Amino acid sequence: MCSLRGYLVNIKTRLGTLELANPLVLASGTAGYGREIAPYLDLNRVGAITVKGLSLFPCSGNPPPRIYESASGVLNSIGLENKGVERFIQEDIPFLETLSTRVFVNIWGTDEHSYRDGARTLTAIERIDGIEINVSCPNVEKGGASFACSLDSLASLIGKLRKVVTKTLIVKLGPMKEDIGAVVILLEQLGVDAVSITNTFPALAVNLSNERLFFSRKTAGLSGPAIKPMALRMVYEATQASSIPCIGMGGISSGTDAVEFLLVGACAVGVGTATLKNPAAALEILEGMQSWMEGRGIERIEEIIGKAR
Amino acid sequence: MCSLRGYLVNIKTRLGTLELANPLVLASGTAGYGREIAPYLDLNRVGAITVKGLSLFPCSGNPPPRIYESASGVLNSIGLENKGVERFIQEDIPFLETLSTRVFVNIWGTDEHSYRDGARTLTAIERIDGIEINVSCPNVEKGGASFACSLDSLASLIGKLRKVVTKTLIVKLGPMKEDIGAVVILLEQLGVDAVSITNTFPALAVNLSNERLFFSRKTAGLSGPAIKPMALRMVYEATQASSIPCIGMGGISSGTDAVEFLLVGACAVGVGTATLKNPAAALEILEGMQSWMEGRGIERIEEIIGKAR
Amino acid sequence: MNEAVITGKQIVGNFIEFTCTCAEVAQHAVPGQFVMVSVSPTLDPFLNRPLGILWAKDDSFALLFEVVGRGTSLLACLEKGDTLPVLGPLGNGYSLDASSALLLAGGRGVVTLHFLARRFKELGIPVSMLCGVRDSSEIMLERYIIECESGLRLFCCEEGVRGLFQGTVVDALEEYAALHPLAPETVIYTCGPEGMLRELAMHPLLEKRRVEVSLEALMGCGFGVCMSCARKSTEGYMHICSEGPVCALSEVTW
Amino acid sequence: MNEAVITGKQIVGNFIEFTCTCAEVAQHAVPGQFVMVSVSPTLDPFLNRPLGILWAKDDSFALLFEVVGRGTSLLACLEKGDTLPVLGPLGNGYSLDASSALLLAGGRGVVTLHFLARRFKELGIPVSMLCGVRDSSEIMLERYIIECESGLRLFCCEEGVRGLFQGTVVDALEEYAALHPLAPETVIYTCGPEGMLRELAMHPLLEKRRVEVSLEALMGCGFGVCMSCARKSTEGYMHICSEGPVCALSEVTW
Ligand SMILES: Cc1cc2nc3c(=O)[nH]c(=O)nc-3n(C[C@H](O)[C@H](O)[C@H](O)COP(=O)(O)OP(=O)(O)OC[C@H]3O[C@@H](n4cnc5c(N)ncnc54)[C@H](O)[C@@H]3O)c2cc1C
Ligand SMILES: Cc1cc2nc3c(=O)[nH]c(=O)nc-3n(C[C@H](O)[C@H](O)[C@H](O)COP(=O)(O)OP(=O)(O)OC[C@H]3O[C@@H](n4cnc5c(N)ncnc54)[C@H](O)[C@@H]3O)c2cc1C
Ligand SMILES: Cc1cc2nc3c(=O)[nH]c(=O)nc-3n(C[C@H](O)[C@H](O)[C@H](O)COP(=O)(O)O)c2cc1C
Ligand SMILES: Cc1cc2nc3c(=O)[nH]c(=O)nc-3n(C[C@H](O)[C@H](O)[C@H](O)COP(=O)(O)O)c2cc1C
Ligand code: FES
Ligand code: FES
Repeated sequence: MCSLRGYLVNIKTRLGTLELANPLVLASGTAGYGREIAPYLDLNRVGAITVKGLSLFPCSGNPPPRIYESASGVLNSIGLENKGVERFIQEDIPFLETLSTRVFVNIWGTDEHSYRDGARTLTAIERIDGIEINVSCPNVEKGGASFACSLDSLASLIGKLRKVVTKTLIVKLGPMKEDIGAVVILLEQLGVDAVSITNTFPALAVNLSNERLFFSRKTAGLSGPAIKPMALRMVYEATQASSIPCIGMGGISSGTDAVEFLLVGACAVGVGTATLKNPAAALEILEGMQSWMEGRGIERIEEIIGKAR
Repeated sequence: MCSLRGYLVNIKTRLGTLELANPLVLASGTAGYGREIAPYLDLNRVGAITVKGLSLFPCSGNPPPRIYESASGVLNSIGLENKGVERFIQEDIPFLETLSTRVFVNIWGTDEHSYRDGARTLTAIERIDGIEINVSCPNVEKGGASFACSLDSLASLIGKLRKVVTKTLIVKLGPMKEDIGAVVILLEQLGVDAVSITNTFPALAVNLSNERLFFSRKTAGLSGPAIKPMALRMVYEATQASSIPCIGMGGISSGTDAVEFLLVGACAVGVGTATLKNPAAALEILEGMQSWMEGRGIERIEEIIGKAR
Repeated sequence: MNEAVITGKQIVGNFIEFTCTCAEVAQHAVPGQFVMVSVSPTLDPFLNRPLGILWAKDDSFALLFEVVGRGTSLLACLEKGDTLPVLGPLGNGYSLDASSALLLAGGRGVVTLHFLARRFKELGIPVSMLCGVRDSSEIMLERYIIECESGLRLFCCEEGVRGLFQGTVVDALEEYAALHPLAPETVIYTCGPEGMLRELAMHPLLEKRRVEVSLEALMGCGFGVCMSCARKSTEGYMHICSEGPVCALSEVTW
Repeated sequence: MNEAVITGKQIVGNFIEFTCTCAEVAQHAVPGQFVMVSVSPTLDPFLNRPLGILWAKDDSFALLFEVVGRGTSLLACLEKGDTLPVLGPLGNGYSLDASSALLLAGGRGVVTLHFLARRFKELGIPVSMLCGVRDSSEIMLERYIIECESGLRLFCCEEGVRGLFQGTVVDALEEYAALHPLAPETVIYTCGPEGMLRELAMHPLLEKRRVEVSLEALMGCGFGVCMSCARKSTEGYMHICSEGPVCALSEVTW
């Protein structure tokens, strides 16, 4: 009955010209390359999967420890470990080709060239629907965070990527020095199709047993329910400032959390840390969202996107 | 026995030339003007009390609702309601005069003049040991947040205040656009005695029952355990960049939380939201901190301040 | 914070009643006061929840709460023998200097008025009590109406339920007043949902009378330090936890 | 996630043993695997905790865990009848193709080796088991040593305890090997604290032998998506949850 009722609400959503069957997106870094999560979650039932951040060449990531738990949150310092674009194409694209869901590939580089070369190779793969540019990872020395430090360097990078990316181009933002409104206006002008907001927040943990910093790279990125109120503010401000489609994320762990992001202006929602706790979280969130909408007599998801002002 | 053991650890600390009997400071806005919390907590046992942010003239604050609970955190939009400097001096200083603990007064203004006039009046009150300048409240239109937006405006304000404040001058910082290291270096150069880090983080909540933003001023400030990892990072970066004494705060709710702030470089710690849950929280945190130090055979608090690098 | 020990638990529809032992709270509590209750031993949810005191006697007191959200759901999982950290009693209570009293309760507003009625009964002061609920899911609240010798008790429900007066507390009040004109010295005490209080505030029957109301507000601390619980009053904002929860109905603005 | 129902709880010193019913977990579990256990229904602590499987049979399985921090303290509060959300069984198990086995357990490392010994006993494979603990507070772990017909069982304690071999598992191993030279085909299985594993990795007695080890790491997900559980190995980083927890001792670097 539940699933039958589900069909009463039209939950199709769009990111620019790309249609998603529903607004639930698996966030990058918490769903592996797809195959790892498949035994626990029917990937064809989410709107899209975003694979772990890829770089042109494999990257071994940071030394352990890589994860720390804080109040209602998680700090990670994975350091963007990944198998690189080539191995991903060989090992994972065949599996992803068996799916009907949207596939986004998150990428990062150490300079404009490596971003561009990665993007160029991936945009040629038919199965890939969107390329998400991570300019906000706090966990690697040159993980692109520097690109978000000034509007100029961001414009330069994204301008070049827009030229090579023929798929839906998504830019993933995190907390930045620049005003988020100014950033999304710029990205819209550059022809970016959508933004993902937000990446993790720079944070730090202490190891009380040896009285030293917990992570070898000192700072790490905070995610999970703890950051939700800050992520909501960022999504609100970004969608107020421009009409660029936004995938809202940060601490979503229930159907009503997802509704909140839609209400402040996101047209899709990402689920990250909640997937670590429960691999099927995205589907439970989707169901919770739908039943909230049904309970309110909402027929189409557009009725609530950006309604809370 | 517990209290006897307590005396084995020397927990005296200093903010510049000012000595505190212990590092526990009641943060501004969660201890009223002192009298309100006195029935629940022996004020002479904390290192210092910081009273609710005062402005030159009384301020009625924001319309309700003013508080919202998020995962391990609290959003507040009190809007700096306060009775103004004059009434505070009349109604509360007599009570504060009966105490032996340090008294800090947190102030804010809408322009340089109102800050300066408030500071001038308060610095003349003998009982007041320190004046904490709030340049980081996200909850009022002109609550000083603008002063933290550029190093120039901050320098101009603090330069003027340093001239009139004869007491310990503390600047309270929050999340800012400017690099926190650059800010504390500037403040040190301006002769500021200490900094308090951090104020709340800009955030937002949604009211699901009416599908609107929860707070009338839209954004509100996030505090509580949720923000601790971000606060630790800020304190670490500030105390790495300069040697200005730092009162670290943000989500402290246990003795080991306090220890973590000391380890990353704070020489005193503030307790805010935890006091709302338990008015005696600061004392329990103090005891927890002491017994952690005793368990480790630490004799003086200086042994751990800034040890985690 | 004090540690109260739960000595009894009763499920009353969507409400839970806890009887607790805690001398510090019980011995000082007066009708109209509340406690702040810790709902979780973890860091989430972080804040305490305000709950009115249903009664207090010797070393015991009771709470009656509606399960409405995260905090009250967690509370509802506690069992006999568990400890409940509580802070209180807090706020000011109803004044007890009436020579006769009429209590008007709406929904969970019955909690503090139940305690008040008990106290009046002990003091030998005549008290009548009208209590109303929205629908049949709440009719078990009837048991909290105190029977007094001289006074009337009436339980009403907006939804039609056999054997119950159909209507709101305000309807019942009108009916009642038509039959038993309110004595001039009768003090009115009320607690209930905003809509009901607002209606009472405008009601001609209560005009120029002494009416005490107990208010609710979202609370951060419950003991007067955070200024979260502000509510518009005739003199700017009042703080419900420290200047209330009981105040004169005439002080409230709508 | 599956819902396991706790059907038994036993306090074993600073350890808790839960017997649970959950067919999905129990029917697929093999020795060496673990489950991710939800420790709180609230949002804090947020992540699940990895716990090895002590045994599994029909629709039941058991966990044995040490109370060391926030999560395990919350777990320890659960009682018979409570439900425990679990994900699993996860990771790869020990290989069962030995013709004779020697099990070396340190502390809580006994958990998965207990399951392995049971399985070997069922399979009729000769197994000896040495288990060591730090001090007398852990001697109740002795009950988890499985008695096998042909094999030896030995429980040792670093602290002197009357009637127990005094020393570490490595000391015991040396003593044992001096009396009963290890047959060349005996496969060694081990699980325990880092220090012990490291010592074994360097030990001449185990040189050129097949040694399987079960490792621990801080985990985010437990099912291979987050890359939190990386550990240096001979081929760069290995991920303990998906490429382990059991692997060849020779693959681990120190
Ligand atoms: C002085 C006072 C006395 C009270 N006495 C009782 C009582 O005796 N019995 C009883 O059932 N309830 C009483 N309440 C209301 C009770 O505090 C709330 O129902 C409770 O805090 C909700 O907590 P929650 O976590 O379950 O809900 P949440 O998940 O926090 O919120 C669910 C809903 O409850 C509302 N709510 C949350 N906090 C409060 C609050 N402080 N006051 C009013 N509404 C709130 C929210 O707006 C929301 O609509 C009293 C409130 C006050 C201020
Ligand atoms: C595959 C695997 C199987 C395990 N099986 C068992 C078992 O059968 N019985 C048992 O008692 N314990 C087992 N552990 C360890 C157990 O997971 C941790 O003790 C537990 O997660 C601590 O949770 P906490 O919240 O109580 O501690 P926390 O408060 O999170 O931390 C307390 C201490 O425990 C350490 N710790 C935290 N998480 C882990 C972890 N994932 N692995 C190792 N240490 C950790 C921390 O570094 C810290 O020193 C296993 C761990 C792994 C990886
Ligand atoms: C373990 C982990 C790994 C992550 N890896 C990436 C990554 O590779 N690329 C990226 O853009 N974001 C990465 N993120 C950020 C998430 O995609 C997401 O933006 C963030 O965690 C906030 O959402 P959440 O609170 O739902 O997790 C990672 C997050 C976590 C917790
Ligand atoms: C209800 C409330 C009121 C506050 N009022 C003030 C204030 O008036 N001035 C100020 O500088 N900070 C104010 N703060 C911020 C706190 O002093 C503190 O910096 C912040 O909450 C982080 O610490 P915490 O997590 O321990 O609360 C307030 C915080 C809360 C929760
Ligand atoms: S709730 Fe904090 S002042 Fe009333
Ligand atoms: S714990 Fe997530 S990959 Fe191993």
